[in-house]
Amino acid sequence: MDIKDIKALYRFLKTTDIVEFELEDSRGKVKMRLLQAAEGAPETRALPKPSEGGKKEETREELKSNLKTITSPMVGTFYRSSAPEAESFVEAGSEVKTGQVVCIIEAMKIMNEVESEYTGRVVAVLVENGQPVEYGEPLFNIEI
Amino acid sequence: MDIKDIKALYRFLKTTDIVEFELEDSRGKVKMRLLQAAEGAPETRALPKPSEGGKKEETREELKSNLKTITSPMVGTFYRSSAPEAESFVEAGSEVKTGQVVCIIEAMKIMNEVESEYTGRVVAVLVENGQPVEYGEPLFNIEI
Amino acid sequence: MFNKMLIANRGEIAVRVIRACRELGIKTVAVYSEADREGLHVKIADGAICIGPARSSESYLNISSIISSVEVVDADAVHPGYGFMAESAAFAEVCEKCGIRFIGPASSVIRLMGNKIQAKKEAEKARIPVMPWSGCALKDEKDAMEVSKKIGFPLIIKAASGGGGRGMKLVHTQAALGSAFHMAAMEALSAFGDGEVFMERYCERPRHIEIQIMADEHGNVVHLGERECSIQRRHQKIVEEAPSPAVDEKLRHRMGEASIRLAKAIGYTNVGTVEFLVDRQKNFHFMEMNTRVQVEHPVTELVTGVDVVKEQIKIAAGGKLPFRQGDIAMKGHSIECRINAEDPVNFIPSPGRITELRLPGGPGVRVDTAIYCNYTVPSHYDPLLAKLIVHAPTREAAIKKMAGALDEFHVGGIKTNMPLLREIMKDHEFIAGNTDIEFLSRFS
Amino acid sequence: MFNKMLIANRGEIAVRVIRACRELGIKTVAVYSEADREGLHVKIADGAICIGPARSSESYLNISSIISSVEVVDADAVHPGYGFMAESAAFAEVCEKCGIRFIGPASSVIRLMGNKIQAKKEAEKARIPVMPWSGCALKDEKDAMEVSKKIGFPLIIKAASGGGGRGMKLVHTQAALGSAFHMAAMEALSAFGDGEVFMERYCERPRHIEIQIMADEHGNVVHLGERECSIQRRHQKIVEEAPSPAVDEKLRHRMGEASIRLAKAIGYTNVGTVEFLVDRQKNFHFMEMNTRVQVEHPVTELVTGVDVVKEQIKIAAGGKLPFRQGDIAMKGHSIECRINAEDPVNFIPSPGRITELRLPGGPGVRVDTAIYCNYTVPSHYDPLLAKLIVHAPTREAAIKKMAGALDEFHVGGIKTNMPLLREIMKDHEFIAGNTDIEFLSRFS
Repeated sequence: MDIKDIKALYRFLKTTDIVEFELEDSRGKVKMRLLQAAEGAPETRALPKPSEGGKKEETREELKSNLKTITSPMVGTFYRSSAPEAESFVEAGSEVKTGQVVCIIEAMKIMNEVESEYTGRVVAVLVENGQPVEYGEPLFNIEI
Repeated sequence: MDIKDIKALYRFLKTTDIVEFELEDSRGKVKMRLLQAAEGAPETRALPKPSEGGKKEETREELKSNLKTITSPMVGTFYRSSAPEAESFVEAGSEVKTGQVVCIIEAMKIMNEVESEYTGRVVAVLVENGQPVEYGEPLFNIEI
Repeated sequence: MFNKMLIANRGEIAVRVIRACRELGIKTVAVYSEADREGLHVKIADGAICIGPARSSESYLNISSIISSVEVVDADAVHPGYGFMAESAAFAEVCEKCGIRFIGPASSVIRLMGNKIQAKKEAEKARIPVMPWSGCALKDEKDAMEVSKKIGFPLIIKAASGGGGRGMKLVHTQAALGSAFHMAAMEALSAFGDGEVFMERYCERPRHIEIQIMADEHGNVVHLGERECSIQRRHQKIVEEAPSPAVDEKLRHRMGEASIRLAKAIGYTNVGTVEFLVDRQKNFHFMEMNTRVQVEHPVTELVTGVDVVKEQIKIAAGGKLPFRQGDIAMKGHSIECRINAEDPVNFIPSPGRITELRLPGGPGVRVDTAIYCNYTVPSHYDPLLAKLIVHAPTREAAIKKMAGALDEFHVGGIKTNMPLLREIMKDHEFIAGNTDIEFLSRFS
Repeated sequence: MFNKMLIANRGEIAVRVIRACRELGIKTVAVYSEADREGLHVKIADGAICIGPARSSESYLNISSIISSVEVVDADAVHPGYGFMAESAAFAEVCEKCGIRFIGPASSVIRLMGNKIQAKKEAEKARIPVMPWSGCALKDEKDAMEVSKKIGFPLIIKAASGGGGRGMKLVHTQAALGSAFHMAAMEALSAFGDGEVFMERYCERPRHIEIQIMADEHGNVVHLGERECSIQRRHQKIVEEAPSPAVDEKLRHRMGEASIRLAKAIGYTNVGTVEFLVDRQKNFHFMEMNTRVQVEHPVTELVTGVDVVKEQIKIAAGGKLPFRQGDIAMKGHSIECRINAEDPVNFIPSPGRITELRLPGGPGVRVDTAIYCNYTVPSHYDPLLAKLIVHAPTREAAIKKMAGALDEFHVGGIKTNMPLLREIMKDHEFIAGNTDIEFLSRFS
């Protein structure tokens, strides 16, 4: 285990809330205690940061492996239902199945249905009806 | 695991907020507890480097605490003796005492005697007779 | 004037357009792919919108995504920069239909000039010299043989829908003609979706000299003099200058007048560039017209004092040109070097993180760039890192200034072509102004 | 022309001089203190020599060290920049005696203009308006009382050997005069080693406007128009522009002629600046003459097209001015902002490591700086990080360009005065051109 490995390990730890760590493997054993857990934005975070101009937020909940996010596949306007007076496709709490339509993104006058990639329960609707969304913008959190 | 590895490790730790650290591998086992975490802890912080343009080198030997360096107190021309035909003040191997003249730096037509700050043995004369030197340039290594 | 402009591009040209808009009081929205989240254009625009993944075809070349972005952010105009959508007649046409002002000429004019056969015909109609050519698309191998007798060798086969040097075949003998014809047609079809090719006499070791024109929507057309762009590698320019050491006032006037004739003949509006090959006897021959702002526009800006991008936007907003031909003079000399993230010897791209950066500065030095220290150059797009442009009273002084600025310019972490550029600035032939489009292939 | 120049300075002006030398084909040697090992001037010069520890008095102000460096590296000329040795008659005199060309006027002229009493007398002799004043040094408190009756209140007491605003006392009433006189004399003695003070009528809310002159060693003297430098904090300029919104062609001519008269009267050679206070009735009054290149010289360069530093070196090498007064015209408008490492509110210096840096660029934007990403700004020297200079066709366009460039300019890791500069660019009074030397103290 050389200094490079240790640095990489430290960088990883700083993306987490781990304050004590021990590892033992074929190469040896390492143990560290950190003064502080990572705050929202640790300096050495390797994940892409959201741009200053963009709206996309890192969803911390992604860290929990059973929480998934449905993101917008295109730029457009987000609609929760097929028509103004119609019911929403899903609400917080709804159960969804893979392939089920969860919303519509209007782009260039065309209504594009967005299907869930997961089977599970909607825990949050992240965008309000009628709001513009950019590519990759989180729309729903799904607990699987 | 030699002192170089340990130094590198310590330098790295001082850029982090790690306060306790233990490592055990094929080379052995090391354990450190630090009194203070680094402020701000910038992982990429670099130690001051010698400039590309300057001639001064970090003298590794300084690390050995019994090896000292006499540096030039001014910009000028380095002379090992008081006159072209005269004997050098010191040679490699000479014993010197604090206050003993070891060379002359000529600046603005004035001959400035440089005295040893140490009592010890000259182990190296680092500049050739008649060469220009800059402020702080190492002139002699002295073993005390 | 426009209220909000969507900048449908990335890198230094997006930054350049944002700067022009800001000075004109136009709000800006940058678009970016997922690979460009940290792009400087995203940081300095008033707003930004992610339009797709890293692949250009799904982001910067995605018409639906861009038009949708314009609608979502409620922009009234879109600037295509150069590359990507800049010469897409289809994109310009969608903009026209959606009531979005595309900053460029009419889609019909883009389409006309995009077809190199049509463009040559228009040039001939406007009495502009062209190299002897087939006059239309080659029907088949037999047709090619017939035409070659009239034109003579060496000749070159080009794609009607090509441009920028792609899909060209140089033919030295009749024996090689047949297979060259078939290969060219096949390549054209696969590269541009259009197998039409034509043939023209090959001009040996010409200079590449182009004329910047500006045409408003009120019938005024002015040229801003020439740019010398002969220093190219595989048809990619790397050093450009204005004026050209080969062009005197008389030749400038003739080439300028020819360019204006063409622009007027095709109803051109906005900024555009007419590219010529100039042979060693200083005869000029129409090559093609670029219906957009050029990478190398800054050299024209520095010698004429005209802000090409600002004028381009003002023209699109219906403004009249604020100058006449007589007001335009070239003052001093300007040189641009394109600094690319690539190995200076084998030209292999070198994307990655910029760990150190020192930009040159001082009097007469301009840097157009979207890089900064700790920025990671993505591998998905062209390797242009920065345009270094200098202006000095004479060509000799400009070369010295460029050499010094290149020496100061320091990029750590990735490779750049600066060692090559520094060599060019010291080259005797370059210093003497003896360049042609084969200069770089002779360069050791 | 010189063979090798020692640059007896640091920071952006050292970089500026190195660039000028490089274009003139002069080899350069940078000097640096131990705190400046990583200085950009050290990196870009042909050679570099360490001259002492961080303290200026032992390095950049150490005459022996600098002269010795010139001898050791075998330079034939030394450029003092501004500050440090630039107005040291003693240093210039040593250079003269050692046969080293000091880039500046004769030591006798530096000494003459360094004494503000002598300078005022010379100005009066050259028929240049001065504020009513004591005419010579004040002998004692009684003398001060007598003179004050003639001059009237408010008045100001200044040190003969002062300059740059240090050691001045503003006096509003006769009652306050006695103690003000003694304090001024004491301060002058401790700050400049010379207790001589004089008195002059205080000009209320004047503009600070200065004339750039150039004088060769063949008797030719030309002025390059004015610079408006009213935006100051404690006599430190932070925004400068050319031309001044308060100066028309007629006033420029009168101030220029007056400056040339003074230069000729004292046998001035090299570049220099004559500083005036201009009151609200547009009367101008001689203040002092700076016998060196100014920090703000770039605004003059951008509007006149003259490279002030190159011309300065050419003059020192015995060259004739390559232009006459009639060749000089001010074209467009230029503004400079001094970007300092300091808190924008309380002005406390903010040295330290620059962790992020994005410089502005594009057309009409010039950056003169010695900083770069990961550079550590030492705490030992003045806080100037960069000069941001813009050039545009009109003052309005220049302000817009500066506002945009300031928005783009990003320095991470230390504080800068950019928030203040950005506010100034938005200020209605500034935009209207209504500035005077109290502008910034009124600024909230």
